[in-house]
Amino acid sequence: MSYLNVSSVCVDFLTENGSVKAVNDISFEMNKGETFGIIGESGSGKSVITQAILRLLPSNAVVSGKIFFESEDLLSIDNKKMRQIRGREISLIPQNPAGSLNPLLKNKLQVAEVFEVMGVNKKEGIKSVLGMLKNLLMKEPAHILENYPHELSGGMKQRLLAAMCLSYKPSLLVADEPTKGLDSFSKKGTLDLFRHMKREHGNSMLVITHDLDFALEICDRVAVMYAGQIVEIGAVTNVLKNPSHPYTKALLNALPRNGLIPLNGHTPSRINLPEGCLFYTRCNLRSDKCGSERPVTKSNKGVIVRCHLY
Amino acid sequence: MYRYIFKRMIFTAITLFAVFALTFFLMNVIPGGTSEMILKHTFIGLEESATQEQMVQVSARYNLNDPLYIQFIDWLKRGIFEGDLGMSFVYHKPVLDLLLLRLPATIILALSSMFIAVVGGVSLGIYAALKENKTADHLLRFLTLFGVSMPGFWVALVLILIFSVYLKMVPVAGYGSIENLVLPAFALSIHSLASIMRITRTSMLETLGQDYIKFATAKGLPVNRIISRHALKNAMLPVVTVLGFQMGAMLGGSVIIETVFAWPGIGSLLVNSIFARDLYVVQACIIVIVFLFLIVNFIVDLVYIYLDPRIRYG
Amino acid sequence: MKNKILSILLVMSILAVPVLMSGCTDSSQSIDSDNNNTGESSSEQTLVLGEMWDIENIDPASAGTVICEKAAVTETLVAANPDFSLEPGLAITWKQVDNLTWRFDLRQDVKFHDGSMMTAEDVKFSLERTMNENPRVKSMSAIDSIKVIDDHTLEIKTTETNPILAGVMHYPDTSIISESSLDENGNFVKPVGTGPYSFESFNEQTRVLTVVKNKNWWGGSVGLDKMVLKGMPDPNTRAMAIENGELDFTVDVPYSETDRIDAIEGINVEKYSTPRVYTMDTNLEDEALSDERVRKAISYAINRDDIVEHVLYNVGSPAAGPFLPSMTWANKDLKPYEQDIDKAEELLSQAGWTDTDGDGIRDKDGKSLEFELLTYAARPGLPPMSETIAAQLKDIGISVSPQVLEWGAISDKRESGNWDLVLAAYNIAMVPDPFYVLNNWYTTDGPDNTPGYSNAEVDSLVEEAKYIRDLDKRYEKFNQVEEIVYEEQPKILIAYYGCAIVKKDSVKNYVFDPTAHDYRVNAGMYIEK
Amino acid sequence: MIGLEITCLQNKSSVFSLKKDGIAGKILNRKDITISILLLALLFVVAISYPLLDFSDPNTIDLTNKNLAPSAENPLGTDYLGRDILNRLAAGTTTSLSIAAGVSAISLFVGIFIGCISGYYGGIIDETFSRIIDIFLSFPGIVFALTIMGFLGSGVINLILALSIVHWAKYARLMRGQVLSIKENEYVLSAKIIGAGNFHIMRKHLIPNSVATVIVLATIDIGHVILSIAALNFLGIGLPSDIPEWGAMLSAGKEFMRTSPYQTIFPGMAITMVVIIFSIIGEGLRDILDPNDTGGEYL
Repeated sequence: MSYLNVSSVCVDFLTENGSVKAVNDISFEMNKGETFGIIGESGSGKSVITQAILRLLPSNAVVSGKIFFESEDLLSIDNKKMRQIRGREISLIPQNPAGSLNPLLKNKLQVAEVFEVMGVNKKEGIKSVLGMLKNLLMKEPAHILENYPHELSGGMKQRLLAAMCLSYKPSLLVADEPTKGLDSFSKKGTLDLFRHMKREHGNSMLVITHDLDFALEICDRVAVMYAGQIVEIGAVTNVLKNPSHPYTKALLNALPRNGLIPLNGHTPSRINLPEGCLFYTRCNLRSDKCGSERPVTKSNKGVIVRCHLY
Repeated sequence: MYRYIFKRMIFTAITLFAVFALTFFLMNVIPGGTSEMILKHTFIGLEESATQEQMVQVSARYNLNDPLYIQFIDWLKRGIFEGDLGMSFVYHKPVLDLLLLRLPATIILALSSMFIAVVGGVSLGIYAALKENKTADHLLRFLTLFGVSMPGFWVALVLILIFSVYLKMVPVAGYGSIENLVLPAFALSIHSLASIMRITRTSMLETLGQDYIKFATAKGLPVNRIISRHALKNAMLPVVTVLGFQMGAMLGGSVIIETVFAWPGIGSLLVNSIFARDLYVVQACIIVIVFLFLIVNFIVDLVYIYLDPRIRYG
Repeated sequence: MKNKILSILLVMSILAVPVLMSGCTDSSQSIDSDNNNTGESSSEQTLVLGEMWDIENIDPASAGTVICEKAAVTETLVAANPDFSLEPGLAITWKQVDNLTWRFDLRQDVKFHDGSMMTAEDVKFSLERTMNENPRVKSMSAIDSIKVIDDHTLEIKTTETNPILAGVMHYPDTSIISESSLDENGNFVKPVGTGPYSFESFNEQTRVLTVVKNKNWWGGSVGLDKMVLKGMPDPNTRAMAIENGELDFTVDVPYSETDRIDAIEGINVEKYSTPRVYTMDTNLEDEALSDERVRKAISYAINRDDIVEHVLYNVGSPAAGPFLPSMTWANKDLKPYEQDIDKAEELLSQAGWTDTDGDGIRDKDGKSLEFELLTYAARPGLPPMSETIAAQLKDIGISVSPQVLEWGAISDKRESGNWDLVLAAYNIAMVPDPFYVLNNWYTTDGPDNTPGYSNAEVDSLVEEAKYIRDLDKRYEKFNQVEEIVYEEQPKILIAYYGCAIVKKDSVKNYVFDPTAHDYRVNAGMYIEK
Repeated sequence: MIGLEITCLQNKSSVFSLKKDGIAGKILNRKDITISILLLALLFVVAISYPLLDFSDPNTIDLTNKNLAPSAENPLGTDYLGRDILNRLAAGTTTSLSIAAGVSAISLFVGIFIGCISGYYGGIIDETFSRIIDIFLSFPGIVFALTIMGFLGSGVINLILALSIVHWAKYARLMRGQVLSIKENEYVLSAKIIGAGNFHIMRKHLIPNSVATVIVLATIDIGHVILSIAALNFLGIGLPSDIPEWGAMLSAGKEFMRTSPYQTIFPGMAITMVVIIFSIIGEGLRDILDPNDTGGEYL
C-alpha cells in the first residue's frame, strides 16, 4: 500500500453556465520520502488536486474517486478527522504567500495558533518555528514574528509559510505553485529553500508547478497535466529530458532555451469536452483516431502516457 | 499619522466656519423679518401683525439693527471667546444652556440606535453570510431591502400605532424612561441596521473567499476559530468605514424621529426653531449636528487606522 | 477583532447606560406622580394636564397664557364675565378719570405666594416690567406713567386716549408678580404671584411645570393639591395620552377624534366656541376681489355648516360677524351667510365673470378667475378648511389653489402685495372690548387691516366710539360697523374657533372661561375619588 | 469558500458565456431586476399618463364620504376630505417621480461637471472643489434641505433646488474618483500627446468612461431622493397642498391614524415600494457592470 494514492479522481464545479470538469479521472501514486511534481499550465487543474487532497474545495465542487493517505480515504473521513490531518499530517505551502497571511494579525499569532489547536505548548512551538526560520536562511527571525505580514518581502513571506508548515512536522508537504509570479532572482531563492527543505527535513513533498526547470531541479517523479487529465507520469529525467507525450514535447519546446516555439490554439472548454483526445486540436502528431476516441493511459519505457502514439 | 490628525482638525475647523456662515445668512434671508417673527412667536401670536414701534423695540433688544456681517462677526466673537452663542428668542435663555439641556436626549437616542444598528446589523450580516443562499439568507436580504427603503417617520407612526395605541405597551411620546426610548431608538435604527447588515454580509463573503482563510483551514484550525479570528476582523473593516455615514444619517433622521415622538433633543429643537425663526438656536443646532457628525467620522477614521496595520505603518 | 468590535460597543453602552439610568430616575418620579393622579397611592389630589403648546418659558410677562390662565399662578387686575363684560380682579374698581388718566383701586387682602401683601408698588413694578419686556402690551396699553397714590391706589396716565386700558389689564401678560420673582441682578427666576396655585418646579429638559395649592388664596378654597402641566404640541399625542390614562385633562385632541373619545368610558369631551374666528382675508388690491360682488359671491359659495360639521367636527360654529353672539357688544341681528350657489353665480355673472371657454373656470376679458389661497399649519383646522373652500369655490367656477406656508412666508407675501386670499384664525378678544378688533381690522390704517379696506363711515364711527364712555352708546356705534363690513365682506368670516376640553369624568366642577386666550383652569376644579 | 483557482475557472467559463449574452441577457437572467424594471415602467406609464388621462380630479372632495375604509368604489378608501386615496396615490406618483427625476438630472449634471473638472485638473482646483464637496457632504442631508426649504419656501421648483443642492456632492465625489483613475489610462495620455483639448478629452474619454458608475449611483439615489421629498412634506415644508404627494398625504393622515389607518398605511407602502424598486434596479445594474464593487453602500 503506497503512501499517497490518488485513484480515478474527478472534480466538477457547478457554475451557472454548467458543470466545469476541472479534474478528469486522475490517478497517481506517491511513495514516502519522494518528491512528486505535478506540472501543467495554469487552469490545467493541478492546484485543484491539492485542494481535493486537503478537502479545501468550495461547496460547488463535486469530487469523486478515492484519495488514500496512509490507508485513510481522505474523501470519506469526517471533518474532525480531516482537521487533525490538515496541518499535522499534510500541510500546505499555499501559492501566493502574500494573500495567505492575514494582513491584520501579527505573524507570531498566525504561527502560534496552530500549536494551540495541536495542543503543543506555544513556547515550544514558537521556538521550533524560530529555529526553522533560522535554518531557512532568515536573519533575526524573532523580529519577523513581531511584524505584520505587509512588512515582509514576498520571499520572506514564503519562507515564513514554509517554516510554519515544517514546524508542524507534517509527514507530507504540499507546495502549490511555489514559484508562481516570482522574478528569476526570487525563483533562485525559492529553489534554494526547497532544496534545503528536501535535504534537511526530507519530508515527502507534493509540488505543484508550471515551472519545468524548478520541477527538474527538485522533483524525483513528475506528472504532466493537460485540461484536467494526466497525460504523462514518470521519473523527472525521463519525462522532461526525453518526453513521450506531444503536449510534454510542446511544453519543452516552448521553453526559451529550446527556441520558444509557442503552442497555438487553446485548451478546450471544460463544460462540454470533445469526445476525442483533449489535445487533439493542438497536436501536430494527431491522427483521425485521436479526434474520435479518447486515449487511455499506457505504460511505455518506464513512463505512463496517455496517447494513441504508444 | 499625526500630520493626518492635524489636517483633519484644520478641515473640521474650516467646515464648521463654512457652516456658521452658511446657516447664519440662510437664516437671515428666510421669509419673515427676524424681529417680526420673534414678536409673533413670543409676544403677540402668529396671526396678529406687528406694529412698527413693537418691531423697533424688539430689534433694539436683540440688537438686530446692525448690518448682517456686523451681527455675524459679533456673534462669532462672542461665540468663540465668551462661549456665548446668543439668546434664544423663544425660550428666553442662553442658547448654550438650551443646547446643554437638549443634547443628552439626542445623544442617548443616537447612541442607543447606533448600538441596536451595529449589534443587530453585524450579527445578522455574519449569520446571513454563513448561511449564504440558504432560506435564512434570502429572508434576511428581503427584509433588509424593506429596512433601507421604508421612510423612518412612517415606521415610527406604524410602531406607535401598534405598540402604543393597540397594545398600549409603551407611552405614545415623551422623555425620561426606557419605555420612552424603545420606539424612537428602534425606528431610528432600522435603516442603519439594514445597511450595516448588508455591508457586513458582502464583506464577510468577500473575506471568506480570501486565501488566508483557506490557508487557515489548511492549517487545520476549527471553523469557529477561523471565523472569529481571521474572517471577522477583516470583514469588519468596510463596516467601520460606513459607521460614520450611518451616524450622519442617524443625526439627520433624528430630526424627524424626535419630532414624531416629541423627544426633547437637538433635532426637534431645530425643527421648531426653524419654524419660529429662533435664529441663534437654529445655527447652534446645525453646528452641533455637523460637529457631532465630523467628530464621529474622525473617531471612525482613528478606529480604522487602529484596526488596519497596513495604514498604521504604511 | 471581535473583541475590538465588542469593546467599541461596550464603550457605547457605557456611555449610554448612565444617561439611561438618569432617565429611569426621572421616569420613577413621573410614575409615582401618575399614581397620585389616579389616586391609588395617596389621597393627594394631583391633576396631570396636557397643555397644547410646548411650555417654553415661565415668565408671565411673555408667557402669561400659561402662567396666569393655565397654571393659575398669577392674576390680572381685571377679570371678565362669560359675556366678556369686565369684573373685578386684583383691582376692585377702576374708572377713566379723564381722556388720559385712569385710576385703579386694589384689593386690600391679597397675599403673594411668598407671604408678602400685594401693594400698589408691586403692581407698578410688574406693569412697568411687562411694559419693557413685552412690546405688545406696551403698545396696547399705551401707558405713559404709573403713579402710586397710596398702598392700594394707582393712577395710570396714557400717552393717548385709550378706552380699552381696563380691558388690557385683563390680558394675562399684565398679571401681577412680586419683586421676589427676580434674583438680585434682576433676572427672572420663578413666578411669585397671587393665584390659587403657587409655582413649585419647572423641569427645563422635559418642560414639565408643577404647581401646588395656595392654601391662603384670597379667593377662597382651591380644588387641587397639585397640578402637573406637560407641554404636548401634537394633538394626536394628547389624544393617545389621555386614552392611555397618562393625562387627566387636556384640550384640542384632533377634532376628528372628539366624538370617538367622548364615547370612551370615563372620558368626556366638551366643545366650546372661543374668541377666535376663522377668517379669509381678501386682497382688495386685486382687480377681481376689489369687486364687492365677487367677495359676496365667494361668501355665498362657502358652505359654513358643512365646514363646521365635517372639517371642524362641530368644534366651533358658523360665523356671521367678528364677535361671538355671546359677547355683550356683539351685533345679534347678523346671521352667517347661507350657502346659495345660484345667488353666488348670479353675482359673478353680474360682475362680468362668465365661463366663455368652457373650461369650468369663469373668465373676464381673457383673464380667468383664479386665486391662491394661503394658509398655515399651526392650527390644525386650517389646511383641510382651505382645501374644502377651494373645492367649494370650484363649483361656482372659481379656481383656487390652496397653499400651506410658513406664517413668515405669508406675511412677506402680504407685505409685497403678492397675494389673493389668506385663511387665518384671528383672536377677537385679545382685549375684552370691541374697539380693539374693529379698529385694528377695519379702520383705514388699522394695524391688522390686511385687506387694505377703507370706508370713511367705518373710520368715523370707530373714532366717535373712542370718546364715548357710556358702554351701550359705544356698542351701538360698533354694531353699525359690524353691519357695514358684513355687507361688504372685506374679510370673509367662516367660523368661530372651537375648543374641545377633554377630561376624565373624575375631574369635577370645571368651568370654561370663554374670555381666556386658549382655556383657563379655574380654582374650583377638583378630582372626585 | 471560493479559492483563486476556482474563480479563475469560473471566469473562464463565464468568458465563453459572455459572448452568448450581453448586458441585456444578464439583466434578463436576474428575475428580480427584470420584474422591478417592469414595475418601474408601469409606474412611469401611470406617472406620465395620469395628468393626460381624464381621471376624476384627485382634489375633488366629498365630505359626506370621508375616512372610508377600502371598498369597491374606493379600493384604498377615502381620506379626511373624502378624496379617493388610490386616485391621490396615483397622482402622487407623478409628483414624486417627476421631482426625483428633476433632482437627479440637476445633481448629476452639476456633480459630473464639477467632479470631472476637479479630478482632471487636480492641484489647487481639485483641493478647493474637494473641500467644498466635503463640506456639503458633512451636512446631514435632510437637515440641510430642511433649512434651505425654510428659506426658499414651499413649491416644486424650490423643492427640486433644495434637494439638488443636497445631492450633487455625492456624484461629484464619485465622478472625481472615477476621473482620477481613468485619466491615467494610455488612451487619455495618448490623446493628450496628440494635443487634444482638455474639454475634448473630458467629453470623449473621461465622461463616457465613468458615467456608467455614476448613473448606477443615481439610480440607487433616486430612492433616497424620494424619501427626502416625503420627509420634507411630512414636516410640512414641501409642496402646495393642492399637489398630491405621498409624504404630505401621510402627515395629513396621521391625525386619523386610529379612526382610519389607511391614510397613513397606504402612502407609506407606496413610498417603500418605489424606493425598493429603484434600489433593486440600481444595485442589480451595479452587480452587472462591475461585480466586485460594493461602493454604492458607502455613499
